[in-house]
Amino acid sequence: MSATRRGQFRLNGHGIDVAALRRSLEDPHCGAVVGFDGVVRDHHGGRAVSALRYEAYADLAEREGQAIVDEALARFDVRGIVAEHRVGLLAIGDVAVYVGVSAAHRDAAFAACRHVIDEIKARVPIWKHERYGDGAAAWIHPD
Amino acid sequence: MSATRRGQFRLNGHGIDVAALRRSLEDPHCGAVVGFDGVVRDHHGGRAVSALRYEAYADLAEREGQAIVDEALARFDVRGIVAEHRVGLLAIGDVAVYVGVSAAHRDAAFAACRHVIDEIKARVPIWKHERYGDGAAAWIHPD
Amino acid sequence: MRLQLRYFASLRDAAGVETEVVDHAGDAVALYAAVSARHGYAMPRERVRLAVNGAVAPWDRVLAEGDEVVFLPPVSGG
Amino acid sequence: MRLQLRYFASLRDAAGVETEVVDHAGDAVALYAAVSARHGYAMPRERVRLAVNGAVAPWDRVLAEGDEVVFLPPVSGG
Repeated sequence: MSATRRGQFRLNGHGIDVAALRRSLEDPHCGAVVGFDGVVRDHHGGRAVSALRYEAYADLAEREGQAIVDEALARFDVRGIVAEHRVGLLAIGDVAVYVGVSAAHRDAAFAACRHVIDEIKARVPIWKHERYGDGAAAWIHPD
Repeated sequence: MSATRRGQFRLNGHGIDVAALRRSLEDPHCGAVVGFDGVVRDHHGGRAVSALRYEAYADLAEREGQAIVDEALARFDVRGIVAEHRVGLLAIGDVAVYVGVSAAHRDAAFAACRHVIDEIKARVPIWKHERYGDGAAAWIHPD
Repeated sequence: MRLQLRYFASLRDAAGVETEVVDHAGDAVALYAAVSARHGYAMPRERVRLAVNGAVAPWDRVLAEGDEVVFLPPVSGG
Repeated sequence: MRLQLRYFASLRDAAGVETEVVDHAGDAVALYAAVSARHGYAMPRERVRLAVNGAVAPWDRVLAEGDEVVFLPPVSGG
């Protein structure tokens, strides 16, 4: 990893500022920026979702998230990666997670962005608690 | 294509507002937004680029760009696509092109975003004129 | 040995507590079995990862006095 | 027939004009050959697409009086 590459994963308890994260990737060497926003939807598995909360094992989540970003910086020909994941109570339409990747070329930017969000979803100890329109609620623990 | 899907391609002569385009995709049904920004780099093919101009055959470019967006709406399970491409004089770091895609799930959003930017680069009649640090200049006509 | 347990998500709700200190003589597999029985967990160990002192660890990790142990149910961030 | 030609990018620079009206009797292939010879184009026709009246067209497109014809060199947007 060259000294000029940089990557950061953070938990965010108040609100993800996608525009600011996008700006933090600005770099005159980079021709491509790919960003992924995961947004809270109003439905899941056919049920209306009224509220959503993310809980994290914070120490491990930040360490695991940073490891994913560092691995991606080493594996893909990219310059910068920023990722943030919300914790706490979210509303429909809130950004739950953002991953932004800058690179000289779009192939690497797309591949790294996809890799990072996939790994975050698979590995980072964050759990989603959904409350439904009918009053029921559940922790989501995918198979 | 369902009535609630929407897509738009536009040429932009003054400056692409990525945040506003991103916001235009907001939709309570969408869990994923993937955005691609093509940014003017300070180098190309090993030469320092000092200034860049895009010229378009405007009528055909807007028609071809809209056709690409409409094809992607029909082909991928996505809700919204917005794309803008700059024309005129650009500076290093300016956004030359933005493609944003919203979808219920990230697979379709990534695939459609990648498809649209690839097709724009291949088909839309827009040409890049580069001026280099040494004073030379060239139209870019890729093989 | 005394171990610090922290619980998250559905495993915390089922336990009814966020943390516990337990005295445990066996390995991590036996610890999960004991905790599962006591708190009535329905989640089989095959779906759970182990974390010790803030790092993911294999299930044969040797536990030591004072370790912080977390059972990670399947994650759902993103 | 009289045709309106519009030029873009390197083909405009080489032509030295943005538009021309020409009187041409042949097909689009012959038109590109004539224009190439007159303006000294180095770009072979195989790298150029044809557009007629604002739409991309095959090279065997039949031209008609008053058509707007554009030769599209390889594009480089994005």
